[in-house]
Amino acid sequence: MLTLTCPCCGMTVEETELAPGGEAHLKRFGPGSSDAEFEGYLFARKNPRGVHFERWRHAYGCGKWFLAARCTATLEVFGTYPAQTTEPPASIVAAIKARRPDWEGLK
Amino acid sequence: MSTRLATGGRLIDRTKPLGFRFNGKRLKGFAGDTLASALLGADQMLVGRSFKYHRPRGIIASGVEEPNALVGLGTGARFEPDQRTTTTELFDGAETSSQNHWPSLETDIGVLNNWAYRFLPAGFYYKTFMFPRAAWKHVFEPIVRQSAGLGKVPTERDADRYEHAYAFCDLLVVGGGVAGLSAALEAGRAGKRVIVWEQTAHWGGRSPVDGGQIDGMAPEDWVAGVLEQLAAMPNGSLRARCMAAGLYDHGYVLGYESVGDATPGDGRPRHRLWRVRAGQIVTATGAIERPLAFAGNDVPGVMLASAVRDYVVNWAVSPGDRTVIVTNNDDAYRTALVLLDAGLVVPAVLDARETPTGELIEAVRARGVRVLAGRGVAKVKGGKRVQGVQVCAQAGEGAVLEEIGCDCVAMSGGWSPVVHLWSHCGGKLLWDEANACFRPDPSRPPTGADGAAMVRAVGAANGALRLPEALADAGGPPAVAAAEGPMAPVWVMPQGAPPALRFKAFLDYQNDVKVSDVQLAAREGYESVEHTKRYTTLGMATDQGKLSNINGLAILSDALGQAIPVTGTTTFRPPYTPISFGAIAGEARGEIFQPLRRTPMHEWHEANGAHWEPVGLWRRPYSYPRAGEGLRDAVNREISNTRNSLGMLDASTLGKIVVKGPDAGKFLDMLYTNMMSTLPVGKCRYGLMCNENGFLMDDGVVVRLSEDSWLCHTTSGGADRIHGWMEDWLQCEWWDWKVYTANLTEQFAQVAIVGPNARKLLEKLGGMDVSKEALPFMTWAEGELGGFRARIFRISFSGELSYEIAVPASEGMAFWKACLAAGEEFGAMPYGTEALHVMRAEKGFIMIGDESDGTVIPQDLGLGWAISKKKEDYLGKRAQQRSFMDNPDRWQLVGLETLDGSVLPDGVYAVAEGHNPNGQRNVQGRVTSTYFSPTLGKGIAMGLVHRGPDRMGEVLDFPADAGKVFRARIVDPVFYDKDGEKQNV
Amino acid sequence: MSDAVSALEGRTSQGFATVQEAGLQGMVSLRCDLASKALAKALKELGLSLPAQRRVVAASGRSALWMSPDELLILVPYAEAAATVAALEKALVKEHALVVDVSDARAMFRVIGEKAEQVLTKLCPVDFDALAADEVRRTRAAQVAAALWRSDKDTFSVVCFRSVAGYVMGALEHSARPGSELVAPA
Amino acid sequence: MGMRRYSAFAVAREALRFHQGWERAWASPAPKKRYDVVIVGAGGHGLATAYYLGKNFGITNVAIIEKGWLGGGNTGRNTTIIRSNYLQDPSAAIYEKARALYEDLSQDLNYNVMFSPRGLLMLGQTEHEVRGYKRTVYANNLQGVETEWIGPERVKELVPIINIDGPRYPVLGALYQARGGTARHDAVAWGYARACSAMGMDIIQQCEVTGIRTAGGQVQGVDTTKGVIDCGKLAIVVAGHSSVLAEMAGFRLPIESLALQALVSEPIKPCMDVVVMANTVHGYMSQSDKGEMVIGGGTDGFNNYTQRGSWHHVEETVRALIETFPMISRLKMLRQWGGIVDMTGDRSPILSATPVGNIFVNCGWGTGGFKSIPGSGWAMAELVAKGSPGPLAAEFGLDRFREGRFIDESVAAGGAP
Repeated sequence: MLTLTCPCCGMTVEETELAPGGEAHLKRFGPGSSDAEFEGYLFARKNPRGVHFERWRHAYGCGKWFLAARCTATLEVFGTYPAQTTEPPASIVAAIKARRPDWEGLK
Repeated sequence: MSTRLATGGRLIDRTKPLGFRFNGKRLKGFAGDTLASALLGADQMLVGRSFKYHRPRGIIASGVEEPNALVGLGTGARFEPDQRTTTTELFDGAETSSQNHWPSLETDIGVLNNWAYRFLPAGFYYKTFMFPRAAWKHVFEPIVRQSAGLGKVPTERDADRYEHAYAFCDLLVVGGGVAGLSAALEAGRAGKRVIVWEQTAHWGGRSPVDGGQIDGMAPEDWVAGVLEQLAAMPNGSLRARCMAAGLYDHGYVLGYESVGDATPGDGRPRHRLWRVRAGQIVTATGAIERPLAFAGNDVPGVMLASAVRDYVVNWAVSPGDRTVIVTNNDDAYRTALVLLDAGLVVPAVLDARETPTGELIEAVRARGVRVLAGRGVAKVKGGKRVQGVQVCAQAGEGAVLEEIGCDCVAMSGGWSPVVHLWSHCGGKLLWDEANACFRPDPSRPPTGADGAAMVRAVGAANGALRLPEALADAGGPPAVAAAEGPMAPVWVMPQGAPPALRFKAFLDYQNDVKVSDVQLAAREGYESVEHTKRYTTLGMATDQGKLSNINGLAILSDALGQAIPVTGTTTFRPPYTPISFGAIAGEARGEIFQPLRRTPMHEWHEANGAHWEPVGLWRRPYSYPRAGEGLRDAVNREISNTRNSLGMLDASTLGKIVVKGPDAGKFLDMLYTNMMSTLPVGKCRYGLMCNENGFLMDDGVVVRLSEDSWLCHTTSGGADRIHGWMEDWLQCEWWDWKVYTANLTEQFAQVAIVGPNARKLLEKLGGMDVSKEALPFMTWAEGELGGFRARIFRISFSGELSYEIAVPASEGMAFWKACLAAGEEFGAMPYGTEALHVMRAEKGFIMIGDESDGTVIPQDLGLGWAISKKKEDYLGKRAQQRSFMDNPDRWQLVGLETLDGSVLPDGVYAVAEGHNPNGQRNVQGRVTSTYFSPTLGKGIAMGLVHRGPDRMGEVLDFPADAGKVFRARIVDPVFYDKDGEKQNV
Repeated sequence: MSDAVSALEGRTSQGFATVQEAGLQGMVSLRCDLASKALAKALKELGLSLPAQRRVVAASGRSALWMSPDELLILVPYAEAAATVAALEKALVKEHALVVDVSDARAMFRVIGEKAEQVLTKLCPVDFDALAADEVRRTRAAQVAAALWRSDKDTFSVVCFRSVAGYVMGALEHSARPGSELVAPA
Repeated sequence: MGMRRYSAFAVAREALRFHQGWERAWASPAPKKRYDVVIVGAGGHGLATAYYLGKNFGITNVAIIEKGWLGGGNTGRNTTIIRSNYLQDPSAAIYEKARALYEDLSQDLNYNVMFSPRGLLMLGQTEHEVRGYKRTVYANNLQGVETEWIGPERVKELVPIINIDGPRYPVLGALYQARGGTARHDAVAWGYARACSAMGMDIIQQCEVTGIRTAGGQVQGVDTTKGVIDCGKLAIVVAGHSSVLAEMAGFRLPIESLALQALVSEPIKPCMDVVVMANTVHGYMSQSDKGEMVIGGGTDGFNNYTQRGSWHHVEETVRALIETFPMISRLKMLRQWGGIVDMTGDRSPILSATPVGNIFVNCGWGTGGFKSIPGSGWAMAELVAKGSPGPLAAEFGLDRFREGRFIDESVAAGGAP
């Protein structure tokens, strides 16, 4: 039963107030993209055992989507950040590195 | 026999006698008793039968670890099976009954005596019952099931209520013994918000029974003082009768509070389930004494040494006149002293150690008790009650040295810290050689959201088993207790017990797992501790192995020739002890089992005989059958009335989402397959939404409200989902687009006025021009209609002249009634969802969830006209270009008409020639919607058929039930008013 | 207008705290750039000011509640709602903004009494010790979304969607049943 | 190595000597340098794959390597439901193959897996659900899967403890598969393991794969905690850990690993002889031979490798089941646990070749893994042995995601196990 801090309203809330939204930082491919690109966008999932970036919506609160960096093996949360970005901000990357020195970065 | 002593009993109130029944027999106890102490006090040692062999079993423990003494408690709507007597507080009038026997507890024909159960060792059922094949299901399994099981089956709806509660704290202390209270006091003084839970009704844990001194005081006095201090702290909270059931990620702990168990029917909740979020958790959960494995260690009267002590001191109950103590450690000698103090007889202490010495041992010797060193039990004599023990050399193979008569055996195999909560969420254990137990490994704790340790174990739960160590470990005051010498890691008696003895030495009492079973598992290669557990069922009974796990592990390790920590432990799973399903469900039952969404007109529907249909969490009237009228007839009447004069539908559940902003048009063009940006203000347009996989996900009419705002109608079940979908794209993909959305579904009550007389009704209400010229099909207007603030949408889902009118929800009921009144002279009559569905099918309109099922794309449904060819992109467009979708060879929407006018069954398939490589009959289509059309007087259907639109007029075979084959012709899906003459008037 | 009724028409229940459906309440949802000067001015006209994150500003029968980084909820008497929408729309006409009347989409409850907090503690995963006096918390009440805040020392206001008003009333009544107080044993 | 037959006679003979003469059920060998086929994962699916490689194709130079203990993953954590009442043809084919193999599995393996075709009901509680299940019945009849639609009275007859006229979701009928049921989950793994071992295959437990060796786009072997093991072919059959293994081999799968939870009550005397699934309220329940009510519900929505799910799902499931079976309210939850299920993009499994030559994957069974074990092993053995799928696996290739050729069961199953 996770707790996450919504960066949009500042509340630390429990999982039942949130809605999970799958892998973060996917790049959308639309018409004009190759079959492989489109398949990758819709289906190829990192699903790592370890550091993972994911989407959450503060569904029972401010209604905003945000992103979280979390370890899927321990459920440790490295940080949360607004959804309006295509890659994790430097502060989040630093927080992960501090806890997981072997982490090779978002691939 | 077991009896109530004339004096003593720190927990009972002799001025308050309580009556209860056991198997119909009237018995007496006192306030403060547990069911177990009251039963023992009334000389009821035999309380149940074991699971597999139906052996007679007695009370063995005094707490949550009790494996045997489970009873059925209560009657009727308050009956509960498998109730643990050692943790149930006695109350006046309690009805209890023993379990798992027939015909009676004393005489159970299911019992298997010593020779027969030889044929049923661990896992015997994996090796037998295989022939003939059908015999397992029809012969063997029913026998196994009937003889297994345990408690009786409750038959009634639970009469009690339950509730949940949340709490937040800096520190949750689990366990109100002296270690827990010490930790709580320290944190409380430091200003932390502290919650302390104690699973029993009493504070102080074992210390008041086991003695010693804390901070110069008797333990009981010290405990009372600390409780007072904690109670006075505004940042402290104490809760007794509350057990920590499970520890979960991010500091989430479940507490199971017994509120009204002992006061049935007083209106309070029976149980309360606490969900605590704690910054830190201290587990001060104490330790549990282990039995020893010797032949006959399950005969009623063989008990844990600490339990014998508890019964004497806490409840003034003597479990037996003559008690032989069997031990591998010093602590059990405390039991001898307690018994002697109570004037009872201790014929001997059998100590497995060769040279036991120490303060407690000397004290016992000084009282004239024989202490037999290096001795063990060869065998317990007796059937339904201990009659004596045969003494042997612990080092030998069981040759009997002497026999000692006794009616109680108090055994102690040492103590195991309660590490369950520590382990629930990933905390690891280490092996403590000195105490022969697993204890929490502080270097591998369970970790929380921040990755740091979230649990600390203190006191006996941390392996600090003796009072002074326990308090020191918990940061408490100095304490003194009798010094103890080292224990010996003895598990089985005697050490060289031959098969015949190991066959009667029980490890898991409830599941009848014996030493020989574990050894058999090891021999057969079930070497992992999890394999052994599952193969033998060791530790899988309702006590979850609290007494048996470590002993079994030790025996497995010995059989495998490896050290215990190499073997490791099984996983500890929540809950710590079983918790009621009622508590888990909490308040969610009956009326508030789930939210029920009501429209503003709900009460009217209910009062007017609506037959309800659940639609998501809403309930919508399916139809309004009149007295004596069948559902089918009611639907037909509603359809005919609507088609011929005037129908009214509560359409309030339709989703209504406003989308506004400079980029709203662009956004809706991405969301819908059609072009919405070009929709003129004042107009309506039917739109389709697909997901990124190209599949149709929702549909509805979009309304252009103003230059920069649109109103999107969604399906009834879809409003929240579609609103979330919109916000997802706006916040996470196109965050620089200037668009705001608002879900206004519940702001408006919406009524559809449908049928040839619809306009007359609106004209009668008055206030707005609803003429064909002023308000043509697919337009809308805003104004005051009959005095109500209204938006009128001239749209139709039935093919009739139709208006959908939205008014503020608070005025919905008044508006509905006003319409009914105004429409009376025109034949106005409400209709439900089924009539709605039939009428839309007559018109060939698709229904999300019927024609679409998550695998259908708009192109399949002949909705190509609603897909803009001009747009470069919309959600789902790229997916629809994939080879399997961009393909004319798909199943596509058609109408279906049976040759004989009958109604095709729901969901039936059209067969094609031959079979596929897996031997399945080939199919070429299926029915998606099928109804009797009262308008046309025959069955009509829609379906998806392979290349259907190219095959008009072909007849397909639909095999249905009992060999009947329906034959239906492929036709145009629009069955009624193809040219739309009725809706465009 | 006189025909307007709230979801439960003011139903009241007396437990160890009083649970009361509060009747018709004007509510206006406002989405815009909260830093906009036009908004500040419009709020001032209503006698209000911009609430800080998760805060409530109340004055003379009106309140402004911070709902999300781009959303406020303005509470006014029910009869004033339409006029408030019009006024705000006018004030924000040059802004990218969405102003909608949601008075009829919601139900409002008051939970009153010394032990009111205990009622909500049974239904909402909220740390009430950490809830500021003027803080609005959007959360979950049992199985539905809700917003709650302290309207005075012993009174909580709770807002939920109108369609589930009966459910919320049922859950509040259940939680307020006499005898089920969350008092710690002495 | 041969295998001494199990029988009632053998048990009786052993009883006379206190069961001192039983042999190991399976050997515990050290790994050899090379195998024709290495299967990663000694769960039900991996062991069944090995068994049918030997039995159907005569391939016995096989190692099954397992990082923990055999049968210790989802095989030992599920709610043991067996059914084949699937809607789509490819699903119905493979699940029915599995179910049919279960019928004779005890005799085939000489190990009683206690397959109990006690009947399985999926309750229809909304009009929409009723339509979906009727459709399934018609599809099943053409697929050779015996199911029927039964009315509420018959439901009550089969399940006396059910509340069929609940005010909220009355039972409108049920999709009934009379020969669906349950089996003893551990026994399935143990029976296959014993049979594989008897064929000379090596089951290597406590051996974790740490890398996959490839050359020229072809698999060469695996690095393990017990050294390098070379192989001709590699089958990855590791359910929730599929993505981790795929990453080692350099490709990605359409898989998310999610926690799924189950729980049991304390044992009571027999009161429910069938399996009941109530998908509208997201709960399902059966009674084990020990008497425990075995209960499962929905999955968490976020990626998780901890085998611990979120508590609120248990609450949701239990309250739904109390509504359906009011008498369980006063039973107690004895034990709850979680497993990691592998959910694909269309919620149907993958049996497929991969971008790396001679690596094959069998995964994505999600919540449906246990019931499919024999059929999955049968089809996977054919895929591995021949290098291309037979008819049972043909539709379950990875290529379907690129083509948009989904096998979507959600319409009928609603995420049911």
